[in-house]
Parts: sequence; C-alpha cells; structure tokens
Amino acid sequence: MKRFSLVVLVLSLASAFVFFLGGAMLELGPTAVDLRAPVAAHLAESGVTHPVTAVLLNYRGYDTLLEIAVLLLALLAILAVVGEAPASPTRAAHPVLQALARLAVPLMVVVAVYLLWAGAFRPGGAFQAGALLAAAAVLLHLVGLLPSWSRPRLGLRIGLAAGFALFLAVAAGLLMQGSLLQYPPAAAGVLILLIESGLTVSLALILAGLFLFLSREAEA
Amino acid sequence: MIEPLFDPLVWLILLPLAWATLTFVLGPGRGAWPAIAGLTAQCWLAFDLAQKVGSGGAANHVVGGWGAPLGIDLAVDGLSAAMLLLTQTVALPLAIYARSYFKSDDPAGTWFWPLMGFLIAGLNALFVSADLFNLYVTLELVGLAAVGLVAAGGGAQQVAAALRYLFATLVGSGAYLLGVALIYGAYGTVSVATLLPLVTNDAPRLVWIASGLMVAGLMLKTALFPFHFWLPPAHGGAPAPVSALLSALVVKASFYLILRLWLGPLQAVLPAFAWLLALLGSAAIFWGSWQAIRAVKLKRLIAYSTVAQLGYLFLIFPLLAAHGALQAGVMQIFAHGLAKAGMFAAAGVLIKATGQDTVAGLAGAVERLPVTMFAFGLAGMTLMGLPPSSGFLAKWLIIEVAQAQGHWIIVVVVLAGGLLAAVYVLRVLRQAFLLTPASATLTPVPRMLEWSAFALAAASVLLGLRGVELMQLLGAMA
Amino acid sequence: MSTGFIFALTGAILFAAGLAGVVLIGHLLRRILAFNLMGSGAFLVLVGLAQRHDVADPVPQAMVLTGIVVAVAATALALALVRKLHALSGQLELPDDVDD
Amino acid sequence: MTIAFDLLLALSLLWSAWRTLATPRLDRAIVLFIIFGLLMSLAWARLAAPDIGLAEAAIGAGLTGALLLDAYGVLGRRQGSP
Amino acid sequence: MTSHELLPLALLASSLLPGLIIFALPETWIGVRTFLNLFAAITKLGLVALLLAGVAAGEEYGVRYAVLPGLELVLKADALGMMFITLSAILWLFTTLYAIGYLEGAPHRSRFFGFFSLCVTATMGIALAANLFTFFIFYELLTLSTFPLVVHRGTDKAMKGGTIYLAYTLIGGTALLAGIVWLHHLLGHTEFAHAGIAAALGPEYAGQLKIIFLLLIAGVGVKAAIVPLHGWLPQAMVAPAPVSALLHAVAVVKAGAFGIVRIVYEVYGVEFAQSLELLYPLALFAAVTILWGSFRALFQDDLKKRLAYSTVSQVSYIALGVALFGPIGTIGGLVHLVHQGIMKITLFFCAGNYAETLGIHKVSEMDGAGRRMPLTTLAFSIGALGMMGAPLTAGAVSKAWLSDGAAAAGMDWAIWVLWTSSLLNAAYFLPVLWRAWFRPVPPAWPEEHIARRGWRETAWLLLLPPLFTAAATLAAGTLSDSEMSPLAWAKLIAEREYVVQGAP
Repeated sequence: MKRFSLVVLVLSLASAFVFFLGGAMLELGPTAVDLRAPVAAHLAESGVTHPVTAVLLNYRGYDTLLEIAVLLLALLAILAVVGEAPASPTRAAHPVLQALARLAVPLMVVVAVYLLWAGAFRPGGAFQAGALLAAAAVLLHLVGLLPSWSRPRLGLRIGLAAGFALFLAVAAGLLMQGSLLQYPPAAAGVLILLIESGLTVSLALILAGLFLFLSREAEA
Repeated sequence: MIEPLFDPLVWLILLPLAWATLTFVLGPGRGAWPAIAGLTAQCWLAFDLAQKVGSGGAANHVVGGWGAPLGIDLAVDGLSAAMLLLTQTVALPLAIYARSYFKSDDPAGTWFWPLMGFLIAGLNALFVSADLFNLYVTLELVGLAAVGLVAAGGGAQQVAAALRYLFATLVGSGAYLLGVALIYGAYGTVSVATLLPLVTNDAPRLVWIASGLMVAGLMLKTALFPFHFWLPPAHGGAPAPVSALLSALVVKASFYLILRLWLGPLQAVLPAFAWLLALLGSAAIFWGSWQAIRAVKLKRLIAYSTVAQLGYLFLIFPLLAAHGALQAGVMQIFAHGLAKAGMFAAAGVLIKATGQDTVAGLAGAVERLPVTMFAFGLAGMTLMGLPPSSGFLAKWLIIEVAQAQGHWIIVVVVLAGGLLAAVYVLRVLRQAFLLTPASATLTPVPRMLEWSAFALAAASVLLGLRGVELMQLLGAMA
Repeated sequence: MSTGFIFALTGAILFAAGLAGVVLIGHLLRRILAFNLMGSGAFLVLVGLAQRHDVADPVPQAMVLTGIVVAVAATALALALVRKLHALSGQLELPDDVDD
Repeated sequence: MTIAFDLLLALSLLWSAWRTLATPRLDRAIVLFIIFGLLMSLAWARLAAPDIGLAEAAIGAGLTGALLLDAYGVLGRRQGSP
Repeated sequence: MTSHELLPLALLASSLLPGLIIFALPETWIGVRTFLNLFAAITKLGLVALLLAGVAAGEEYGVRYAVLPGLELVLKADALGMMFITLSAILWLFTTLYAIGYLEGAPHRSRFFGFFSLCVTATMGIALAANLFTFFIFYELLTLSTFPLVVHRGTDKAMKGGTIYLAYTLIGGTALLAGIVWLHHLLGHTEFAHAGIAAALGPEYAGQLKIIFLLLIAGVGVKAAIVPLHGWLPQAMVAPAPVSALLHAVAVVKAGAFGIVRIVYEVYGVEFAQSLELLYPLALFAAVTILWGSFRALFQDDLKKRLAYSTVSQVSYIALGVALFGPIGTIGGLVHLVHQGIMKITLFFCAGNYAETLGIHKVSEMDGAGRRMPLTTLAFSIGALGMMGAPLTAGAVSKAWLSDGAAAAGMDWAIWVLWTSSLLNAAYFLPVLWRAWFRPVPPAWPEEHIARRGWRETAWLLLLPPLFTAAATLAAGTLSDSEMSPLAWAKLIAEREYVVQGAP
C-alpha cells in the first residue's frame, strides 16, 4: 500500500513537472544569442567544413578533450571494479555466423575509415568511426573469433591512452603560439585529422574494452 | 594579462590529466611518484595563481582563441583560486598518505593513482570553467572518478555503496544537464559571461525551472539533507584516503558550483530559494550530528559529521547579500576540507592499527597512537569550531554576518551545531582516553600515515591564525 | 508545432519518465535503462528546444554527441558495478544500508 | 504530413520507453530499449542531426544494447518487476 | 619587534614551548622532563619579575596580530593582569615541584606535564588578553587543555567527571561566544579599557547590553562555579591532586573570576554597569553561591569534595567584591583573588599528601593524622584558619576589606552573608582539624604508601610546597601593609580603575 502511494506520488509529480515544463517551453521567445552565425562565419578558419565537427573539435574542442578523459576514466573505473580475471574461452558459434562476420568486419573497417575521413566535411568523424570499429570487435567476440580481454597489458594500455595523450599533447603544444587548443587556421585541418585518427583508434579500443573487459567474467 | 604558455590555470588542468594518463600506462599499482611530483608542482602553481589573482585580480583564458559564446572560456577569480589552492594542498598530503596506505597487493590501490589524477583534473577544471555545458562534463569527470575510487577492490557493501553513489551523482548531473538544455533553449548560449547580463528577474518561467533543476541536481551531488542518503555508505565504506578526498573536496565541488551560479549567471533567479536551502542546511546540521552521535562505526561517524558540516555551507545563502557571508562560507570550506581530510586519514590509521572500524574499539588509542589521536583531536577542534582553529573563524564569521542582518535563528543553529559536534567528537576522544584493554592487539603502522594525518589536522587549526590572506584573496572577485 | 518542439516535449516526458523509473524501480538493470531514457530525454530537449524553429544548430548537436559518449561510459560503469555486486552477493537490488 | 510523421515517431518513442520500464520480462525490456535507441536515431535524423543519428545507432543502441544483453546473459534470467 | 612586544609573547612561550617539547619526550627521560619543567617555571618567574617592575613603573607592554581583517589578537600586560599572572606563575612552580613528587612512577607523565604546561600557557593568555576575542580564545584553550588532565587516570569515573566538566564549560563557552560576537557587532571591537567601552553606546542599547552582560557572565560564571553553574567542580575532583590544586584552586576557577572582573570593570565599566542595575543581581548570585557552597561543604565526607565546595563558596567572594560598588569592595575582591588561591592550594596539597602518604581520602579517616603528619597538618590548619578569616591570615585581610566594602556600598546584608559564611567555614573545617590533632591514632592507616623517615613524614617534594604556601598565607596576612603585598597591588589596581572615573 505504502509503495503504491509512493508510485502515485512520484508519477503525479512527474506529470506535473512535464506539464509545467511544456507550458514554459511554449511561451519561449527568440533567443538573445544565435551561435549559428558565428559558427558559419568562422568555418573557414576552423580547418573543417562540417559545422558539427568544427564545434566538436575546434570551437568546443576542450569539451571533447575532457569527454575523452571521461571515457578513458570510465574504462579505468571498470578495471578497478572487476579486477583481474582469466580471459574467457572464445564462445563456440555457428560457422555460418563466423563466415558472415569474417565478411562483415573488413567492410566495417573500411566504412569506419571513410567516416573518419568524411567527418571533415560531412556527417561522421572519430566517434562514429571508433564506435563502428568497436562494434566490429564486439561482433568478432560474439561469434567467437576474438577472446575477451583479461588484463590490460602494456601494449593495450598504450593503445587505450594514445588518442587522449595525443590530443592532450597537441592542446598543450598549441600553447606555444596561442591559448589552449588554439589551432593556427593553416594547420587546423591537418591537426584535427591527426587528432581524429588518434582518437578513432583509442575510442575503438576503449569502447570495445567496455565490452570485452566486462564480458570476460561472463563465464568466470 | 598572463602569458598563455605559462598560465598556471591551464597547467592546473593539463598536469593532472598528464600524470593520470602516465600512471595508467605505467600499470596497476604503479605511479605514486609521478603523482606526488605532479601534485607538488600543482601546489606551486596554485600558490602562484593565488598570488597573481590576489595582486592582478580575476583573469581569463580563452580556450581555442575564439572567446565566449562561440568558444569556451576559463575564468579564475578569488573564489576559484581559493578552491584550487585548497584542492592541491589537501591532495598532496593525501597522496603521500595513500602511497604508504595501499600495500602493493591491495586491490583497492590497483588503479588508485590514475583515478585520483582524473579526479583532481576534474575538480580543477570545474573550478575554472566558465561554460555551463563544459561544467557538466567536468561534473561527470569528477563523479565517475569518485565512484571508481569508492568501488575499487571493495566487497559487496562497498560496491553497493558505490552503486548508490553512482545513481545519485548521475541523476544529479542529469538534472543539471536538463537545466543547461533549457538555459540554452532560452538564451542560445551557455557561456557564464554572456548569460550574466541576459538573465534578469523577469526571466521566462523556463529559466526558473532550469535554475531549480540545476540547483536540485547539485544539491543531490552535495548530499544536502534530505539528499544525503548516499553519502554515509560511500564515504564510510571507501578506503581512508578515498573517504578523505571525497569528504574534503568532491562534495565541495558541487557546492562551489551552486555558489558560482548564485553569484554569477543566475543571481537574479536563485536568491528566491535562499531560505529553503538554509532550512535544509539546518536540518542537515541536526540530522547529521544526531546520526554521528549514534553511529557505531568510526568512519560512519565521520561521514555523518560531513553531512552536518555541509549544512553550515548552506546557511550562508540568505546572508549572501551582505559582505562577509562568502568569506564565512569559504572559511568553512577550508576548515572542513582540511579537518575532515585529517580526520579520515587519522581514522584510517586507527583502523589499520586496531583492525576494527568501531568507536568502541578505540579504547586506549591515546596511549598507543598518541600522534594520530592528537591529529584527531585537532581536527575535532576545527569541527567543533573551537578557537584558535579555522572552524572557529568560520563560525565567528557566520554568526557575525547573521547577527548584522538580524537573522538570530542562524546564530542559534550555528552555536547549537557546534555543541552537537562536540558531543560526537568527544564520544571518540572519551573512548580513546580509556585505559587499554588487556586483550587489545596493535598492528604497527607506517609513521608516514600518522604524520600526514597530523599535518592536515594541524593545518586546519593553524589556518585559524592566518585567515587574513585568504580573505584578501576573496577580495579579488570577478 | 515544429519538429523541434515536438521532440523537445517528447524529451521532457522521457526525462520525467526516466527519473520516475530511477526513483521507483529497485531492479538495478532496469534502473540503468531508466537512467538512459532520462539522458536521451535531456538530449532531445537540448537539440529540440534549440531548433524549435526547425533551423539546425550545430552547437547543441555537438554537445549531444559529447553527452552520448559520457552516457555510454556511465552505463558501462554502472553495469560493471551491478555485475560485481551480483557476483559478490547474488543481489540485483540495492541492500538496505546498515551501520554495524 | 511531416508533423504527422513526427508525432507518430514521438509517440512510438514514448511507447517503447514506457514498455522498456513496464514490461515484466527483462530480456524484452532490453530489446525494447534497443528499439528505442533505433527510434532515437530516426528522431535525430528528423532533427537534421545525422551525426547524432549515427552515433546513437552505433553507441546508444548498438554498444549499450550489446552491453545490456551481455549483462543479462550473465546475471541470469532473474526478473525484476517494474 | 621591540622588547615591549616581545616580553608578553615570551611569557606565553616560556610554558608553551617546553610543553610541546615534553609531549615529544619518551616516558623514561625523567631527568630531561624534570629539568625542562623547572627551567620553564623559573624562566617564567624571571619574566614575570621583569614585567612587574615595568608595569609598576607605568610601562606599556603589548602586541597585536590580525587574525581576520578587523579581528585582532591583542596581548597587554596591565596591573590587573599582572596580579593574576604573578599568582599563577608562583603557584605553578610549587605545583610543578609537587606534581613531580606526586606522580613519581606513574604512567603517561609526558602527556600530563605537556598538557599541564599548556594550561599554564592558556592561563597566562587569559591574564594578558586585552580584548574579549583574545580572552575567549585562551579561555577555550584552557578548557581543552584541562580535559586530558581531568581524565588523566583513564578510569570510567574520570571519564564521567571529564565529560561533565566539558559539558558545562563548552556550553558556557558558547554563551560567552554569542555575547562576544554580539558586542563586537555593536562596538566594532572588544578592547578592554579602564571605565569600560560599552558606555560608548547610546541608551537605546541598554536592553541589548543587559542581555549581552547576562551571556558573558553566564559564560565566565561556569568556570567561576557560580551557583547554579557550579555542578562540574566537585565532579572534576577525580583528577590527580596537583591538577585539583592548580586548576581548581587557581587556574580554571580564577580564570572565571578574573573574567568577571574584566567584564564588569573594563568592558562595561563599573559605573555604567551600576547604572544598568547589573551589579546588584550579580551580588545576589555571588551571595547565594557563597552560602550554598559552604552549606554543601558541611555534608561532604570526601576531603577533596569538601574542599571543592569550599572553593565554590570562596571564589564568589571575588564576584561579590566586584559587585559591591566602590573601591573598597573592589580591593577586597581583587586581593581575595590572590589570597584564596594561596590558601586553597595549600589545602589541596595537604589533601594530596594525606592520600599519597596514608591513603586518607575521607574526613572520617583523618583521626590522628596530625600526630603522624604534623607538618602537613600544620599547613592544612593554617589554610583552613585562613579560609575562616582567622586573624593574622590572608583570609582575615580579604574579609575585612570585603565587609568594609559592603558597608561603604550600603549593602549591609552582604556583611551578614560574609559572617554566616565564615561560621559555616568554621563548621566544616574545625571538625577536620580536631580529628587530625586530638583524636587518637588508629591502629592502621587505610593504606600507607610512604613510610616515615626520622622527622620527615613524607616525600620532600610533597612536603615543601604546602609549607611554602602556608607561610605565604601568614605573610600575606601579617605583612599586608608592605609595598610588595597583594593588598598593595590590589590598591594600585583599584586606584587605576576608579581614578580614571574620578570616583573617591
């Protein structure tokens, strides 16, 4: 009974909240600031032509830097939680699936590379590419072609950290001639591509790691 | 204007990120020295920055060279400089403490150093960020690092505590994020500097809802009563160095953010909530103290004391209109930060030595661990607000400001809170002064543990004799 | 009634529903689901409200990209904790917190 | 027309979200959540945010879904009533 | 830093630094510890002598230090403070000697002497404090540093006593703090000054000032053990004898009494306080305390408890003297600050001797103690007679001036209070003396720790201090007209307090 009244209370509060919020949203006028104009205006200096990428890696690149830190940190926390465990034996899967995977994965890698490169001027970029590679790795694991990871050996640790380290290094290096993460317009395109390729690798490893480090105690 | 390349406020963020990454690559259980070296450098940077701000006033760092609202600005003024100073000066002794606390085979210590690095980086980034969305990212950085530290290598209870903490902090930042989304919807920017003139007290209803959401989320993260449920298990269950970091710094970060919004972009809106926060703060003082008085476990007692001590911070909101309230709040942040870090560190020693985490198990501690108990006593002095500790100065300042504005109720609450604190601190000391029971055994503990705890506690008292600089630093507000 | 507004409203509802779920549901996996709904709701509000006149705005879009990555990181950590808790205690709900 | 489509999409989002929380069987809840993720990426597309759409599909639905299913596989079939 | 700034600090340091070093000393380094203790005590006496000479010559010694903008620690050596300082410094030396003998072979002596030195430092600070803020800091430090001494034995009984002690003093401290902040808020400072500072506020503040006075007096009244705030004192008697002697005959209770003097004379100003009608209630409370304390003492069989209640009663003589408007009463009160200290510490030393030598804790066990321990009992008798105000003792001087003061202030009832109290004193001290001198020696003492050697009834270090202080009691009584007597000094102070105000 008590629980029921709690449910009723929470739900009514929630709906009241939605009601007010919706009403408040409706009465909203035009915004005082509109960032679309400056975003477009500085696109030329940003080193990329796709606005979202420009925001993500140039205008608000600092957000992205910290975000990668969050991602790496999450993996770290997971390692700290689950501790050491033996790698699980690869799962036995239907050979047909394996064949399919063998077919799909190279394709995914190609698409990922394309997304990375395309990110400069159209939808795509390091995140999508990295996610796709990670998905490929997960797929391989699911069909039993890739064992789960027991512990992060040195090589893997370097791989996981490289993208972030690179990003950090560039950000700091740019202090030489300006403020943090201030790309010189000429070099912006190259630097961003450099960072993005670094990120793609590390993001792929991290995202895959989120799965493969967890997945391993599945059998344990 | 500071030459960007040598701008300490940037390096205070880059340096911990760098050594966090380095210690991660170095591998499990490794990296104490890089961390300590990095933190030493950060201490120097923080002092340098504080001096620059004290003399030159508030400063900015325009990340990416775009400038708000298109880009993200980092801003430092007296308040943030003070917070940075506290963070580095508390973190360094705790790092030295942790180095001898975690034995090589301790699973809780496996990834301690990189986690701590990211935590400190997140805190520093939070204190200087002038962009509401960027602040959200820093909040998540701090939150996840803290959860990881709590859960590391723990048993079922500790993991449960970590989960509880995780959900609390995620819901908190979720509410904050929705608030940011609404603010962006209403003004088209999330830059603090740009919002400052835009948000007036005839702001659309949406902005009020947004402010409510942001503050509520941050209250949850600050464990303000009645949102404190997650704190005692998390702070009480984590390893001592972690508890110290969390109680001394992490909860302060979200409080700092409330204060920031209050004094900055949302100053036209938030004061409407002033007395609500003060009310909850008072409730926190009484409830937290009462729970601390009843607690069975030592670290539980200290954790509940944190709940109570955080209450004082919220008492300043109705007073913020007048000069002095901010000073009182910051003094309390410093007092509690140093004292609580020292107290948890001391508790860690006591637990390692006596092998049990109960108040009852402390009988004879004064005879056998005099340094540690002395540290505990000094920290207790600060929590009780007895002179000449910094806690006393904080108490004095709050009472004076409250009196000046005729808010007697706050005076009464503060004085009563001090007495309640005396009760739970005395509970521990009283037990520790008892004669050693014959059965008691004592595992030897590294000297370094005792003395780093002592240093922190002593600092919390000595600050009480040297409050002037801090107050002058706060004079340099943006 | 613009597309942006519709989804902003949807987001508000999703957030509220997710929040209610986190508060009410004991089962930890479901709580994680609820939290994700909450997050998605906030993201929808961020972009939808900014684009309530149906003009794309890259800034909130970039923010949401950041947000999504943060969300998945948090989800993975939460799952790791839940699995650990289950491995240690067989529990899938949070035990009452006791001090003894 | 497009409004109608948006409304339909919004409703199906809400429906899948509601079912995710309410359906008694956990495995179904997870599948519903993945569906929800895919619908989200559709919504992003409608909001002229293809980047998010991609990311949502790959990360929000794909990776998160995989993580959840894997966890479900480990934690056994213990049902959590909503 | 000039020597005039340095001396007050040196006075604090002379006990603070040795204290801190002693904490660090291993238990077994008895020689070093003893040397440090005595060296510190003697150094302090030297410094006190320097300061006395200077202050008598009208020199100004003081130092200020800002803790917060507008909030200063101020130390100043003035006539009133020097009186308290001199008393404490001298008695500290004796008590240290006594404690060394008393604690021989006992555990945790480093801890004991460490906190002991801190207490003295705090007491000095209280005497030197030149504003209420500074006073409060050292007042609370005194509370904190005495707690470990009260609970020194670590028994449950000790814990109970210590807890009650802290409960009373911390709550008192809270009231004091509230009053001080309030006053600081009204005045912008809390510096002591002859003729007071509160008068500066207009009449519209009278109401607030009365409440503040109540808070302040309640705060210091706890340590001064004014009824009904006296409950902690008898409980705290669980402490070792030297602690009871110094802290509960001198430092703590006197700190309270001293605080009352400061507040009435130098915060409110005696005339302003009179005009606010604050002195009369204070006098009433003091009178009640005097009678109640003496009355309760009658029924205590435990010797130290009897002495404790006697202290409750005697300390309020000071408050009474302060509350009697007019210089004569003031002189009586101030001089009693010193006299009561000397006499009461004598009694506590002796009580400690009985306990340590023969295991005597109760009055009922005192039979024949005089035969076994004539010298101790002699000292005890002098102290007791002094308390009754018998001729030739210090007590006689105080009581004479107090009753004259009462007469001058036209409060004749106060005279009756004093005489009644004297009778009660006699009633609870004479039986003790009679038992000790005239009752036959029992077959066996409760437990004899120290055997008699020739004419030496107990250890040197236990015997000498009470003899010294007993002698001092007689000296103060007989030589009260000399230049160096406490009375002369009290007159000097009273002059300074009243001359400024143009009173008689």
